[in-house]
Amino acid sequence: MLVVRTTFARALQIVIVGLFVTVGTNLLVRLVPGDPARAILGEKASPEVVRALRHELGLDQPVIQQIARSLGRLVQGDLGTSFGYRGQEVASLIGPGLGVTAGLAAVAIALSLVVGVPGGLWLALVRRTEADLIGRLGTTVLLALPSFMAALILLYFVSLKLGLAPAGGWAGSWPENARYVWLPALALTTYLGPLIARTVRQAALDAIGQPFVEAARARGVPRRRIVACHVLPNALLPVITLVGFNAGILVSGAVIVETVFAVPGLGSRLLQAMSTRDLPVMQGIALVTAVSIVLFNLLTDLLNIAVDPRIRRTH
Amino acid sequence: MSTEITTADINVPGHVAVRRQIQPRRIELHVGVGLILAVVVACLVIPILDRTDPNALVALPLQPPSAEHPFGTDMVGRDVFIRVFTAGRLDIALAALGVLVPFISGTVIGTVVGASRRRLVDTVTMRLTDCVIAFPFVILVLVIVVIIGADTRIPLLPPGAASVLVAVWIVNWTTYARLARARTHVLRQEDFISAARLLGFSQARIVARHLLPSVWPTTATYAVADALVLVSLIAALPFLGAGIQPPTPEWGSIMYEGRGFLLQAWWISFTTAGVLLVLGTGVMLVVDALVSNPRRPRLP
Amino acid sequence: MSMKHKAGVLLMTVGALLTAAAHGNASDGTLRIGIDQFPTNLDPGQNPWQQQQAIMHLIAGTLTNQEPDGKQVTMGLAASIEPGDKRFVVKLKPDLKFSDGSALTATDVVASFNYYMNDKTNGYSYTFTPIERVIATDDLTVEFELKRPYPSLPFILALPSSEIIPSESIEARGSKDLYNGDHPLPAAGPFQVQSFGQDQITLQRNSHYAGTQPSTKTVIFKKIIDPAARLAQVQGGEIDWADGISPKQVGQLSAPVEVRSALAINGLSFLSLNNRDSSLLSDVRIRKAIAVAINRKQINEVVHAGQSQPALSLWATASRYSRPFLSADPDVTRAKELLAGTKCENACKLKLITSSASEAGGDTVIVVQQNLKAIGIEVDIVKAEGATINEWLTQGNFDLWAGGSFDVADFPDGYLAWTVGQANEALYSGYSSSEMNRLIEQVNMTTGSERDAAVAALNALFEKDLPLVPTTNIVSVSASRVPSEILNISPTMYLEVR
Amino acid sequence: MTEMLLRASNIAIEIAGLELVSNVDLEVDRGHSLGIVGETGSGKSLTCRAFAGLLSPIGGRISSGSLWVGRQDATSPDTHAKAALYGRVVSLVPQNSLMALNPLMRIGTHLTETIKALDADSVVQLKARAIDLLQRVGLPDPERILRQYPHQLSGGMRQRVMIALAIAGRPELLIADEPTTALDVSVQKDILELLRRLTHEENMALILISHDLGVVAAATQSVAVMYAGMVVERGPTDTVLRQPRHPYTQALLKARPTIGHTGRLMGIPGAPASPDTWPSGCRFAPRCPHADNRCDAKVPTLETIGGGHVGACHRLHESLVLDLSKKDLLSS
Repeated sequence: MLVVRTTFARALQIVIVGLFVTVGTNLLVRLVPGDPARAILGEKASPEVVRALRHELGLDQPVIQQIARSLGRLVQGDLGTSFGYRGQEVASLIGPGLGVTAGLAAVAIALSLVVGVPGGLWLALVRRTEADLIGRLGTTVLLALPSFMAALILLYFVSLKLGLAPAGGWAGSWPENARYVWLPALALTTYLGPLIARTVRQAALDAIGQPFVEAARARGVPRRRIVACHVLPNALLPVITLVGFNAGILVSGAVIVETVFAVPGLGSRLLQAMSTRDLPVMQGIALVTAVSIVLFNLLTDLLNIAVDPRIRRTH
Repeated sequence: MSTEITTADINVPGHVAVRRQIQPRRIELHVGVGLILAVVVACLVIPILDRTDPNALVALPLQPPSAEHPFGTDMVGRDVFIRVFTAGRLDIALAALGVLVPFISGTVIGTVVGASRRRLVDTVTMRLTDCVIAFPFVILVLVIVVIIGADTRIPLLPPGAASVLVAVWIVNWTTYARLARARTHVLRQEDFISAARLLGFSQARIVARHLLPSVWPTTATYAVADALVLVSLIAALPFLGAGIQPPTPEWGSIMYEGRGFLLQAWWISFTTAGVLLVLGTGVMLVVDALVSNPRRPRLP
Repeated sequence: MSMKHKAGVLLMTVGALLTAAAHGNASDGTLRIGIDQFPTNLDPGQNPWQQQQAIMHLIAGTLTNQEPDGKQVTMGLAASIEPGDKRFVVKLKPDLKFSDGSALTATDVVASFNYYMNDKTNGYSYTFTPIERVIATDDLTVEFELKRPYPSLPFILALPSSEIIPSESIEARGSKDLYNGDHPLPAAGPFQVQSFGQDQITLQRNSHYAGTQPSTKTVIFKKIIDPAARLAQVQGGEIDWADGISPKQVGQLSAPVEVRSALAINGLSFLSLNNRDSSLLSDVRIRKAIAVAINRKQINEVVHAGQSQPALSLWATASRYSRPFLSADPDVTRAKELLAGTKCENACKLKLITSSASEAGGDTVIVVQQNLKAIGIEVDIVKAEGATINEWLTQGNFDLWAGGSFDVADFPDGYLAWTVGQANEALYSGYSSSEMNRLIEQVNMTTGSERDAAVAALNALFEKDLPLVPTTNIVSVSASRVPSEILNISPTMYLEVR
Repeated sequence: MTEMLLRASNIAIEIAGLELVSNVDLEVDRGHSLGIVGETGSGKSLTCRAFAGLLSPIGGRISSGSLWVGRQDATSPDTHAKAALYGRVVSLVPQNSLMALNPLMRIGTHLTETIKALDADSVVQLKARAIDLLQRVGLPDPERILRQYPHQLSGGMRQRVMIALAIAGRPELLIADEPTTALDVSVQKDILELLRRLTHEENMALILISHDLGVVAAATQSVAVMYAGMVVERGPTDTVLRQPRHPYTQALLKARPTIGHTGRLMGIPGAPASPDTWPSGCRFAPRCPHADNRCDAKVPTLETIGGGHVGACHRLHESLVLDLSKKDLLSS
């Protein structure tokens, strides 16, 4: 069936992407200047000590062998052990960070939908009025605003000036995180929200222009019901694809916003791994993120299949 | 009721209707281009008119905007005004370079792959773009930036520029390739391409003379939006410890350096942000105008 | 009333409610400290970095303790130390216990030092090289047999890298580091680890601690990499102490947050110069011209907001070894005279590298660039992140590096090794002088007036060779919501928690 | 007694300041069926939009004349009263049934929402009423169809659904806008038959818009021929098609292929004029083989020919009758 086929196609993509990312990061990180052993031991360690650690970490082996080894481990579902946190599983190190970033992204998506869908619908209904003009200009300006800038502005006004939110940080557990998550999520919403609003507006206008809306109107279906049952569902369809398409951008945005708000997500893991040249962790983060993005795309595929009866038929 | 009849009835006075459709788009286009030009011209002209070294310590640190220093001074006493507009040259140049190469390579690759009748070529290219797209962009950029390092230089560009550009070139061609391929697949169905095929034109000639001229406007529209994404990305990299490194004036690094002084010297980050926002709004308006749909009926 | 307005009011209400739920502060005996780097483990043999040492300092039970002023050490786990030329006899206090209640005896001391001395990957191995072996003569007595005179040993014994840990833990050590969170290592310092994470480390008062119990019950270290974020959080009450903020940012602090700053007793910011033949700076005249052209006052004002002091000798201003010979003001004329006849007489170009992680370094290079412009030297600033900088330094791929060096107390061994000594030579500056090495050895092995004479000779040689250009003292500026009696930063750059 | 259901007196329709339909006079009585024919762009669909109250979505308005639907002045600004009109008194069967159904909504939901909106009495037995409607339009297995989505039905079935939706409010006048254009010929006939049957059974009036004279001939009692925004000929379907008096109607008939016709098909020379280039005189004049000076100078008005047959041509009373055999046309 279609669901099975879609899942299979995405699963295949995960395998290909996993292979690509593993080999790619392995090759890339070998090119990175800066010695992991030196980064771990500090500048005060003697060259012999550094050599000893390089041997212990397996860094003195040929690159091909190292790639083969990490692929071999990966097949068994093992991301390897960290250089920095020696002896610790990479998976256990990046798991919490992934959870934080996923949580932040989820709240941002939810906020964006809450703001963007009604907003876009409203803009479509008031089109060609001053409100529409201001609304469209607003979304244009917000889209032109990079998320780190939005984060800075929010930090400045909401946290520092108004004291309405903590100036960053993280509680570490839900629901306590709610206090901390909403402002960084809002910063991400400044990008995704307007994007959704514009998509919904455009799709709603498309829907309003469709004969079925006019037909419903002509047979006396009340305006409210037309908006809720005819225009809105059709306007929501492209939003699913849009959110799926933006998963990668959202992760990247989250990584940046995390640094501004000191949220301990994948971003801070990544930066730390970069600075300490913790290759297995870097590789793990790249892999986990890539796979998450593909999985997220699978989710949107399935959602699309679930809500659009036409897809089920045509494929 | 039907769109055909409606549009037939409305569009009989064809150009009247069309004129009305274009009106709002023209305004967006004009305002957008105006905003972009304003920033570009300012970036070109201001560093010529005011020959202050953007790295010179001209006044006390953290001075608020004044007649002498319209955007105030930064945390070491440099003139933010001159820095912002000097930075603009670099950022705009980088965005242009960063867009141009993937635009050309991606469009050509996508068109060739789209026109190709060999499944394998298509599959391999598309899987490759899958991988590059799924690879988190920021991570890839960070890694490439570190590999290429601040030490590799492109003539005329500051340290760090090479790494950013190469990273962007490696990643961004994929989107253009996908767009071009999709467009080519549509065009392939059309009569003039079939006609060219039947006339026995070579594949290369069909791609170069028939497909590319119809494909590039699609990718070019995307390129405009992409340029803005790129400016934002370049400006975001300092927040990740990468990108164009200070003291080279660059919008992102100015804002990044200023972020620690929001409460006592908002002007460092926010004047820069303002200029970037003007440019960004201009680009968005132009994109809007380029892709905007014709007017549609209102919900009664 | 527009929908937008209503939404705004709603947002503000939600925000206010959420903020009202803010949690506790220092009054309940909990200190929350924001720092930028975390140790990846708390194995005393594996923690070379400064911030890691700051945390270790609160946990480690050491034979001696550092005084906050950095000038001397007092007894810690040791009841007495009988120094000798090549043998130190250490008597332990009776009835010492680790935080888990088990007894701490001479066996543990010997096991600890054997572990440190034999571990090839120990970043502090250089502190142990003068030690021949450590033996226990009875339960409370430990003898350090030395290869050469080592008068700084009492200072070394105070370092967290000389922490005494249980011998059972060392024996049980597998492939993993000791102390990686799952099984906190029993410690004999004022605090013990309660939890160890990548973003938060929680310490708890150690009831078995032999010294004075701190009044603080819990210390929470939070990893906040961005200094601006640390500042924002201490101002917002999320943390009680923001470690290492930019001195220029203190203008943004408002009560109850206060500035805490400390000048390092034994630390200096300097321009490290590439003395290798490959660099223009192998010419001592150019090195001296740079030293004269640098405006140290300006660096202090612009970079450190006047919180530091110009550095006028090889040593920190507060160090007992300091002999100022440089000027705080630049002397362009003199610098140009020095350049006469060199390759930089008319113009030359130097590559100045600095770590993107160091804000102070980043600002210093801007001033340096302007200062050297005045004497016709063009400075090409290249920033890169730490690991890359390290690589360039070891390869000699630079002319100038905005760096620094410091040691936790006013003793010369480590500091000299990393500024003008062989360690430095091996790593980056390429400065190699057998005379200097001989003098360093002399300083390290002597005490009293003998050491004073050796230091004077060393200072003179430094002035002549000038392998590096001192700029300012190292200053640490923090922001705090708690009284300095409870938490403060000392000239040793350690956080002192009471 | 005949009851007037719709009366358009001299109405003009304007979009964006441009008059696209002028001087249209039409009437429909209860139980009566009227066909409107014309080329694309003749204003027939716009006129029918006006009747169905659908001008405002495309930015159009009735700029002059009066339009009465039932006992309501449809040009009055009383939106409330007008809302009660559409779907209940007048109902529309749109042309493209695929586009006119919400692709994400089941057929059943389409029906129930319409019943809820139009037929308060049936709300308690929504499903029964929905099934009843589907049965009336001759759809087999209505239970299954209720659960299906529009794309799962064939074109003919969808058009039947559209008709079911249109009659859900028990309207007195059904407007069918090119209801058969998108359908196979065999299905066209069924739909026309269905419309004829329904109007008969429910005593509904019918306005049938088509560019196909055959469709109109088969299903209507009277016919109006439109050209360039004006009604050029009107009368009982039989009369108009057998004895067309206006040169345009004649040309239309000639342009139609008929079985057994062996000669060349006669096209209408030239292209339909566009509103901003409409000639000041007779709008058909530039394409009319019989045009003379009068035609360029003055707009002809509708003149009575007899038996309800009217035409707008300066040479209406001259002998222009073409020799056409319409037998096959009328019986198709």
